[in-house]
Amino acid sequence: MVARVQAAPFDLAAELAGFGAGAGAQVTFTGIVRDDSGRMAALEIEHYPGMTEAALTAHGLEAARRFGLIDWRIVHRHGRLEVGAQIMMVATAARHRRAAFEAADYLMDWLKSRAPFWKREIGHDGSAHWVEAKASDEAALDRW
Amino acid sequence: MVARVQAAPFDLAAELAGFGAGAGAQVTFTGIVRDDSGRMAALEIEHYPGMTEAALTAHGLEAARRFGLIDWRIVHRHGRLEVGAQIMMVATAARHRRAAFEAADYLMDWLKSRAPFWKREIGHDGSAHWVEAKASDEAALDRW
Amino acid sequence: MTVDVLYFAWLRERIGQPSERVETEAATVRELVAELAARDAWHAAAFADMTAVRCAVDQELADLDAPLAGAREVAFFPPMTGG
Amino acid sequence: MTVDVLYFAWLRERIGQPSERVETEAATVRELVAELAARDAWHAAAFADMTAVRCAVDQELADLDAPLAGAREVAFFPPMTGG
Repeated sequence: MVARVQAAPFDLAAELAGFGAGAGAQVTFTGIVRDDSGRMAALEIEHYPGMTEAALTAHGLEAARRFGLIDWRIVHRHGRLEVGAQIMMVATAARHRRAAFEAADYLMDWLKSRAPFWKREIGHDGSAHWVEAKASDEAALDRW
Repeated sequence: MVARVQAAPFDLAAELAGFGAGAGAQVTFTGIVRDDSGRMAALEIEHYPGMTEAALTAHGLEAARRFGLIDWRIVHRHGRLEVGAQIMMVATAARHRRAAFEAADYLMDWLKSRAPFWKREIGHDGSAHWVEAKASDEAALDRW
Repeated sequence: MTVDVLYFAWLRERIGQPSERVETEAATVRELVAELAARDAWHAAAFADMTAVRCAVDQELADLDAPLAGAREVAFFPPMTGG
Repeated sequence: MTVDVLYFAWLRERIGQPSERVETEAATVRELVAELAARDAWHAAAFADMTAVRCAVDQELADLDAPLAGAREVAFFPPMTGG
């Protein structure tokens, strides 16, 4: 039942130590900086200090109620992240696999379109442009 | 692109070292021995040596084609596993989160009803009984 | 009333500052936006297309018709792209 | 022809052995099951309810009407419960 925003990398194994005791199913999602264009050097992630952790915590708790989670964890990084670096992780633990999968999927859909983070792509040539929100990310949340 | 069946525990972090280079999304599922009745001491898992790894590999490859995975990994244990121990893991890596989630979910539905493993519950009192397949596990595969 | 107005991502860049303290009698977010947009060309540019702007009142997501009564902090930013 | 027949989980326990080598002219899995069930009470008990039995021919899942021609290994087991 932990949400954190940090500049430092996270260690998935350390995050899962002692996570979800009593659960039968654990699901993790890890997002990684991907270079689709071949021109990107890094992402820069801005967030809304004060709002971010509170919003992540409130939403984790809501997902826990909704899907009957035994445990959950959200870690999201900010600042400059090179291609190949971890951006964020979500972990969910439940008695059964369906709840663990659905809760992780739901938390990701929520994070993509409702959590106060903004990404900027930094090119090898020093260029920078803000990543636009995808209509598909907004629409994904309507599934729930 | 690895499927393994083993008696020894696995280390999720070690399994993910170097996993899925170039992916934007990684999903893991870990199954854990859960005691619902309060009377269970352990699970004993039997498998079909020879068939098991071949079937897991064939199915991992099929999921990779179907969901466009960059990488996947399946590790399933056999033998006696105490309550709280890991039973198995699936990891998937794809460019986008939807494919990684769906492939992991699909592989789990398949493992639950089509992979040649059988579980026996061992009680604290030494009793043993085979876990019956659930109609819901068979039905889950029909979603795909 | 006095409200701290925060800007993120390209709104921050367009307006040229991360936050400002404003005196306003605006009753809703929409009225506050109208006042801010009238300040100068940079504010006008930031708020030119409100379909591309999202808002939070006291750190809760809110829409343009949300009331401002009692609000201490209003934030404007583009659609979020986390995860 | 000669076929190795394998049993798993409670089929193995009921029949009392993990495998046996059989000589058979059965054309399908179903015919092989009929021959095996006629052997003794243990085999009969194992194959009493075929809705609870699954089968693999040469390590591929197969149904009761699958042909046996050329098969070297036939396995019988309850519905699988992995994962």
